[in-house]
Amino acid sequence: MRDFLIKLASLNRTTIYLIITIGVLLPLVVPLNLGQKMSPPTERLYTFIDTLPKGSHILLSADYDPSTLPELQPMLEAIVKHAVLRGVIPIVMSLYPQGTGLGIQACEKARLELGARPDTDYVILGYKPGFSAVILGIGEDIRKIFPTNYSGIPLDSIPAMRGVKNYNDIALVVSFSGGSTPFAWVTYANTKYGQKIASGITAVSAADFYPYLQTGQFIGALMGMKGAAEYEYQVNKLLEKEGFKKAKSVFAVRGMEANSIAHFLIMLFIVVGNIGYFLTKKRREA
Amino acid sequence: MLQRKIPLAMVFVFGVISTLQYFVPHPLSQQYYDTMLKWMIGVGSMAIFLALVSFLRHHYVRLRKKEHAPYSAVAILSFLFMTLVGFIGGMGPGSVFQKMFYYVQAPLQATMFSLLSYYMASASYRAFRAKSFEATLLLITAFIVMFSVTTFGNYVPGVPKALEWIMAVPNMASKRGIAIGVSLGSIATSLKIILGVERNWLGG
Amino acid sequence: MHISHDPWIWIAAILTLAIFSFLYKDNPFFKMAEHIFVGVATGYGFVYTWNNGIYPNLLRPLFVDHQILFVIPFILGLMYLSVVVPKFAYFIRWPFAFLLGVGSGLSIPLAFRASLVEQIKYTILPNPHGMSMGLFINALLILIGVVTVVLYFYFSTPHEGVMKPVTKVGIVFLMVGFGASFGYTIMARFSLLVGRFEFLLGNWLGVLPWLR
Amino acid sequence: MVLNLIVFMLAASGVLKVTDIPNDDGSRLKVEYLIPESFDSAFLYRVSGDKSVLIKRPTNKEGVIVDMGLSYKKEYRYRLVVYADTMKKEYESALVKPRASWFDTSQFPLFIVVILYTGLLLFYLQHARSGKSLYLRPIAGLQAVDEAVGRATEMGRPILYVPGLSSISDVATIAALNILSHVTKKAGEYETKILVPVRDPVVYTIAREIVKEAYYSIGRPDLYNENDVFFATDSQFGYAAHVSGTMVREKTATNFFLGMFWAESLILSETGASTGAIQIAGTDAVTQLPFFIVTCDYTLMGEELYAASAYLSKEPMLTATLKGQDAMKIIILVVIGALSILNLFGVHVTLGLF
Repeated sequence: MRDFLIKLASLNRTTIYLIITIGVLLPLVVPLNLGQKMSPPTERLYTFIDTLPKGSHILLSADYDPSTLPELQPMLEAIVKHAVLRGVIPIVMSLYPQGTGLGIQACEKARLELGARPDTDYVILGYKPGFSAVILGIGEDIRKIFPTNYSGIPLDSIPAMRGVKNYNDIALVVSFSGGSTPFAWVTYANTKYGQKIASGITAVSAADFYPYLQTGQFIGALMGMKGAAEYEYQVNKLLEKEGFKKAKSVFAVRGMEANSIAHFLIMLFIVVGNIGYFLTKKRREA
Repeated sequence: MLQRKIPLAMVFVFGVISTLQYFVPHPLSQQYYDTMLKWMIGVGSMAIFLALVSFLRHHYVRLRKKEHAPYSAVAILSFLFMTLVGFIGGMGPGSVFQKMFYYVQAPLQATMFSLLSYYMASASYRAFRAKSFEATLLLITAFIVMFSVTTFGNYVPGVPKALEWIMAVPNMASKRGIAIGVSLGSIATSLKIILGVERNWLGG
Repeated sequence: MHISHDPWIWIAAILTLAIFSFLYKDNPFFKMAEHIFVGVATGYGFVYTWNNGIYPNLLRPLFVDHQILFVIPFILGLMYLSVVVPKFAYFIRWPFAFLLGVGSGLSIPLAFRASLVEQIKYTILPNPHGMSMGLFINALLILIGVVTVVLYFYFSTPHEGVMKPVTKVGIVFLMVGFGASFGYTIMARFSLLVGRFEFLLGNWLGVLPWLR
Repeated sequence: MVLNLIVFMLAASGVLKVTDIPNDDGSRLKVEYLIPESFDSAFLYRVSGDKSVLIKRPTNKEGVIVDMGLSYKKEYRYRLVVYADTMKKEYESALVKPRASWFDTSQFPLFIVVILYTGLLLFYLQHARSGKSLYLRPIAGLQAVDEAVGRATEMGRPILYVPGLSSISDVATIAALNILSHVTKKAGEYETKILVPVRDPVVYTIAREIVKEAYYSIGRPDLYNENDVFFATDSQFGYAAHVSGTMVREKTATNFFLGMFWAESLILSETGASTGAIQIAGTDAVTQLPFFIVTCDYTLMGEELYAASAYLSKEPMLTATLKGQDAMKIIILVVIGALSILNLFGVHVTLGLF
């Protein structure tokens, strides 16, 4: 037993790499159906959107480009679907030029899979340059910044935009970003206009966001693939209940299952490595 | 004179003006800033020629060594090909240059990046040993955080809260402490350069 | 299974596998992929630098817009090439001097404002009035952490006497911070690996029906 | 029926008040309006020369707006046109010229801090000139530098020196180049080969000069080989791939990773660990430090990297600036402590900074 453990603690690299490869590949091919319990920041955001009255508006800002797509796109898609199912109107915009296309892509899915009607059930505004100017400008009048939607239809003739003038008429802003853009939203829209802000961020930048969650500057947040998977899973449950089984997406869920397995393998390696270390140390001392 | 005095004077003059620029809101100051940014990019970009000479020489010399020859030949050819299609066909959408970027450079980049997953695993296995007090602390924190970020972490009461606390309090404090020292050190280095105390770049 | 018919996808897939092969050991496939990578990336960098660095910031202002002042950076840039003539090789220090001078100058106030002042601002204890006990204790802990970590990097005194326990606390904060960063980063990195596998299995071999 | 009674009123009426916004580049004016009577609609125009632009349609009786995008070289007048059922009234402000400031007084406290810090460094530099030696506590990673060079010599294998992946505008890169000078001299004394792959073109040109000069200064210009300091490629991961390959093939005995690093840090250091090299790392990138600490033999954390050049050269001028940094640290800690205590008693002091 002892010798076995010591041996286990001296695996070569190739074996480790092989185990990791299998651990990540397996969940992608064979569904594990682990389920995804929401972590508190995800749950706060989900519940907030879930309990909004029908006909409310939320502003979703796709502040990213394709390089962070694997983590952020599933978040945007899941929130758009959730809003549409709940009768909440998502207004999709972007502070990054490439974000427009990603926003359109997410709404297209809601249109094809849930039958959402453009400009009635959702609105796509597109991209406007200038971070702070755009965020501050929406606080005055959204029509000043976006006179039309991305395809050139004036906001005044878009039914879904009726009665939406500024942040007073927007229940929540969610900024999706691989960097610090959500902070800009907090600085300009929250501090100045008291707008409620949530964020969807990559795991790399998430580490810097925790203090702001503690102080409540973000009402909720989706962090990395984990946050995406939790939200996606929850929306999948809702889709099933509402009879849209085909609209379910498992992109983030599968990725997170692979991720969880990998974490467990690494934790196992650490434990095994340390057991071996202490056994050999004892043997040397004895 | 031309060798040392003028470069040192240049560093001093440009350094002082650029520092003061921050405090002057006048449009002329902004204009100085914009111009300097362009000049810096321009001057910096010109270094590419020396770098390319180095790159080509590095691989050219290897053409004479049997074990390196075919690979270095490929490096030189890939470089020439990419440069050629870039200057002739342009960088626009649908160009060969862009295709080469998306289907050759980008996947190589992404795969190299993803090797990190493996290296994280082997580093944890190999080096995370509770050898000392410090090493044990690092190990235990990493272990807790790893567990908390998995799907399973959410099912254990208290774990999500613990994660938030670790990230927001001790983690933040250590980063801030380092950042204060780092910014003092980096400002001091900048000042030393401007004042001419640090002159290794002049060859000691 | 719907294996891809796109030759570009095949190229990308083969190169992906060649890089992965380095995990086993260094081999001709990796070496080839590595050299293609280096060559293509350097070519990309050159074309990019020319189109976004040299042309718009030196050549166009000087030769197209006739902004005569741009003669200065142009000459400074040419001075790099002075190394070709050993006698004048020292002229290469001029562009260094320019870049270091402007770069250092611009960075000083920014470093003060963005790094130093901001970090200090959020370390100072807030007024506890109307604050929950938990949040206040956290703020206090952050203060203690920052102070001890800064003192850990104090070079003028050895870590003895009073400094010994203080720096020890500093190390505790440092190590917990490093452990947290390490543990937290794993998720981000494996998300990338998952992305590569999805490319191989989905886009190339076409065996993942859920990948749309 | 509309009478269209037009009434002109001038600035003296106090309806329109235009003031310059201080501490800016002269592109903004503050316009305050207070409309004395109730109205149906109102229009606020900016007039410069014979050009008039509508800037706002006020809905409330009073308000303040900041008019932006102006030029400090021009003069502006504001005109408010008010319609109230049968009346049209026009108010006009005096001519105002926005002022471009030469000093931002709101940044004055920061300016003082810059001066203070510069003064401290100069004070210690002066002190160093008087020839007194200054104490610095030992740093483990730095004491290991010479030993690591020696090891490569014993094994008869080359040294790898990575001066970070960033540009010269990163202070970490400058620090790394300073240490490179020292390491090259040591390696030169033992006639051990040192490989310096570089990612940034400018850094490449400087690194090349530094290595050349270092050999020259120990009287061994013959040891300089043009191909030992080389530009690898400017792609982050292309660089990582090439340097990983180099480590494995050249079997480098000692690896230095000093400077600014991003995600590639672990690729380099873990590959190096797999070849059994002794590794010394140092970076101010907080996010990469954990990976170096776990995989390298010695790691210079944060500002220890900058301090290295003072430590290794033992040059009193450089040591002196370290003393200046330490003094500034104490000042900062005192400020943090004092303001925290004041806050506890409900006295909020910002010093114009925080």
